[in-house]
Amino acid sequence: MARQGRSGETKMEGELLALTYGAVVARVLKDYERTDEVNAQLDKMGYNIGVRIIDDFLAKNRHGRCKNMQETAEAIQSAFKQYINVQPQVGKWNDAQNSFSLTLDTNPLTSFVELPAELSRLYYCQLFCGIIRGALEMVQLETKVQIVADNLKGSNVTEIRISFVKKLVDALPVGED
Amino acid sequence: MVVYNLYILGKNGQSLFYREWLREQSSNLSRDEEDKLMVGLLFSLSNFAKKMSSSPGTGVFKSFNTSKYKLHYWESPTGIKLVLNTSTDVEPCHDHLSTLYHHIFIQTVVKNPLVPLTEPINSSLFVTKLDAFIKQQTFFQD
Amino acid sequence: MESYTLFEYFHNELANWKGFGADKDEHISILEDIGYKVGISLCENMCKDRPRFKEEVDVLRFLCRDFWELCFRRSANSLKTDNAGTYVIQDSEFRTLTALSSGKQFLTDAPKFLAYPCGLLRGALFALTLNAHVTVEVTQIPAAKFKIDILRK
Amino acid sequence: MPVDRFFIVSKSGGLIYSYDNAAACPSVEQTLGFPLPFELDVVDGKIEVVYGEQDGIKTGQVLLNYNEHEVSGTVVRDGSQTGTPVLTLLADKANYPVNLRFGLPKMSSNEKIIMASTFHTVFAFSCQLSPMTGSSGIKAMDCGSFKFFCFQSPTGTKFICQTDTRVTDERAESFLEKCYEIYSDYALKNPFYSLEMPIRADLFDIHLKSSIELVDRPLMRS
Repeated sequence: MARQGRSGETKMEGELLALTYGAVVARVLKDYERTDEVNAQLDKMGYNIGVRIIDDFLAKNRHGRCKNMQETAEAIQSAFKQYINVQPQVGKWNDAQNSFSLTLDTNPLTSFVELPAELSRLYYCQLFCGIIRGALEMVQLETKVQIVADNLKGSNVTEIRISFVKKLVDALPVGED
Repeated sequence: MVVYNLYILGKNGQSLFYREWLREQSSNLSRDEEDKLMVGLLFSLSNFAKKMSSSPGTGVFKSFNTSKYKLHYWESPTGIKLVLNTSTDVEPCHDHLSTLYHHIFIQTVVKNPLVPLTEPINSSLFVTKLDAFIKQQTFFQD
Repeated sequence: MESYTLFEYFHNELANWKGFGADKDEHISILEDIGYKVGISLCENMCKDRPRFKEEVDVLRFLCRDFWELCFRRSANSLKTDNAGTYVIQDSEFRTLTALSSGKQFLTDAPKFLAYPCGLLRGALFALTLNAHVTVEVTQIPAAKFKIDILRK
Repeated sequence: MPVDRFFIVSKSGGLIYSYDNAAACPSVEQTLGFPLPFELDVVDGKIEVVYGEQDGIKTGQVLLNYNEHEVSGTVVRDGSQTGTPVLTLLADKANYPVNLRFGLPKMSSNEKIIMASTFHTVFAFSCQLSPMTGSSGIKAMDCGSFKFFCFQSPTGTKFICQTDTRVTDERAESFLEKCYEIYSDYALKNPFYSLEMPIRADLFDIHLKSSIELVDRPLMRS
């Protein structure tokens, strides 16, 4: 039996993740009536993943906390490349330089997915939003993360908008000065 | 060269872990009280380092020593705090603490969804690996 | 490969997710079912350019090497059979269990981390035209013993 | 000069002497349009950059001037009675462009007093948390860009100095012990000096300064 080459391996691994995710979305859709509830569940799953995978990312890249949104954007860009093998573009900064978009030309999660019309309110990639939000929260950044362009709904890219909300302060346990 | 004890404290000062290899003096406080004291100490020292440095962002508390022990401190970017107390002749061991975090804590705590990140660690695999790691170090003497 | 890392953290979340089913048994059954569906697609994709397997044991060998490699990042340790349709695959360091413990701790939670893999295996076998019953036994984490019973029509 | 700051803390935690020769951090001035590219928040009563470092304006820097007027705490001294809260002014687009100066302010006397008392407490905790019996409090501290040393006399008075990273533990210890001698000669032996009160004696200052210079010299030879 011939061994698959490197790119073949990466592709198949990407499929493992994409197929698993697809099956999970289908299951969650079965369990919840309203699509915004489904979006919330996918976001929560993502959040739980994000608060842990951030440590993996920071450890593997010997990264410290980012000092501004530009560094944060670069780090997220590099994380996408590392974990799903696709490098998004960073752009569309606002005037205050604290909000930007990540644009994915190809989205490995949605390669084989076709969204039926009745699920137009589903944000299929909401998992990514949760992951990013959870990960950033662990380095003391509260952010709002939303999908603003969806390649399953007519756009040819997936665009995720990340906006700074506030810097979280390291809290001491109750009772400390 | 001797290793005395290790504290691991969470992002918000929670007690996550404590282990001692050699301790001759107890603080006469409960585990919880002692951890809170340690958190307060670290918080004060980190603030102190930040305020006293003449260049912004460069003052970072790393270690201190008294006549009898040296306290080494390392904090992950996600706020997990590692404190290792050793004898005073041990060189700064931040590399060891970061290795402990990257290779042991992440692999057995972060990667185990059954262990919450905000409560005392109850993974015996973590303890086994930690113990083995510390005992391997040149500064550990049985 | 890092993309496997994301899958690992995702699987961890699924194993521990409280939203699948009302109790532990339902949770395990749902995870197994998800695994089954994915196993079928994954295996079909893997094998579409390969020649057909000559014998049943070749399918099992493929399962515990190539398929295991893709899904669990290693080959299984051993494959045994009674030559009457029952196979036992042993993996001394099963990937979804290695971070949990090395012994008895969390043993009662182990089924949650094995449900999806069992489903994957059952689905893969189905894709290769074998209907099978897949169960797993763990007495000491992270060693897992999978038992595959090929169902004859 | 490797000794940036020197303090004497009485046994009850009061600051009785302070010497501050820490280099001032160069300040950065910029004219900025709305909205600001970084995040400001009130930290310890001052307006600080908490995130969004750019163009020389660094995290941790404090707002010193607003349109050429001094900022004190969270208000700008613009002639009004209590000063105007700066964050309110910065939130209003109509006030832009603004000229802001950031930097690290010199430590105020009050801050030094608080620092002394905090250190005094921390020193006590470090004894309490010692895993070995008979430990002293903190003798030396590594803070990345500087070091901090403390010598406690048998009577409980603490002699503390902040130095650059080149100073060794031995040199710092001998410096602080010398300071203790100076204190004993020119403060304690001075009939007009009351214990636990701030030291105001020229002879003390002179001897202390020359002692600080001595810490320099061996380093220049190496």
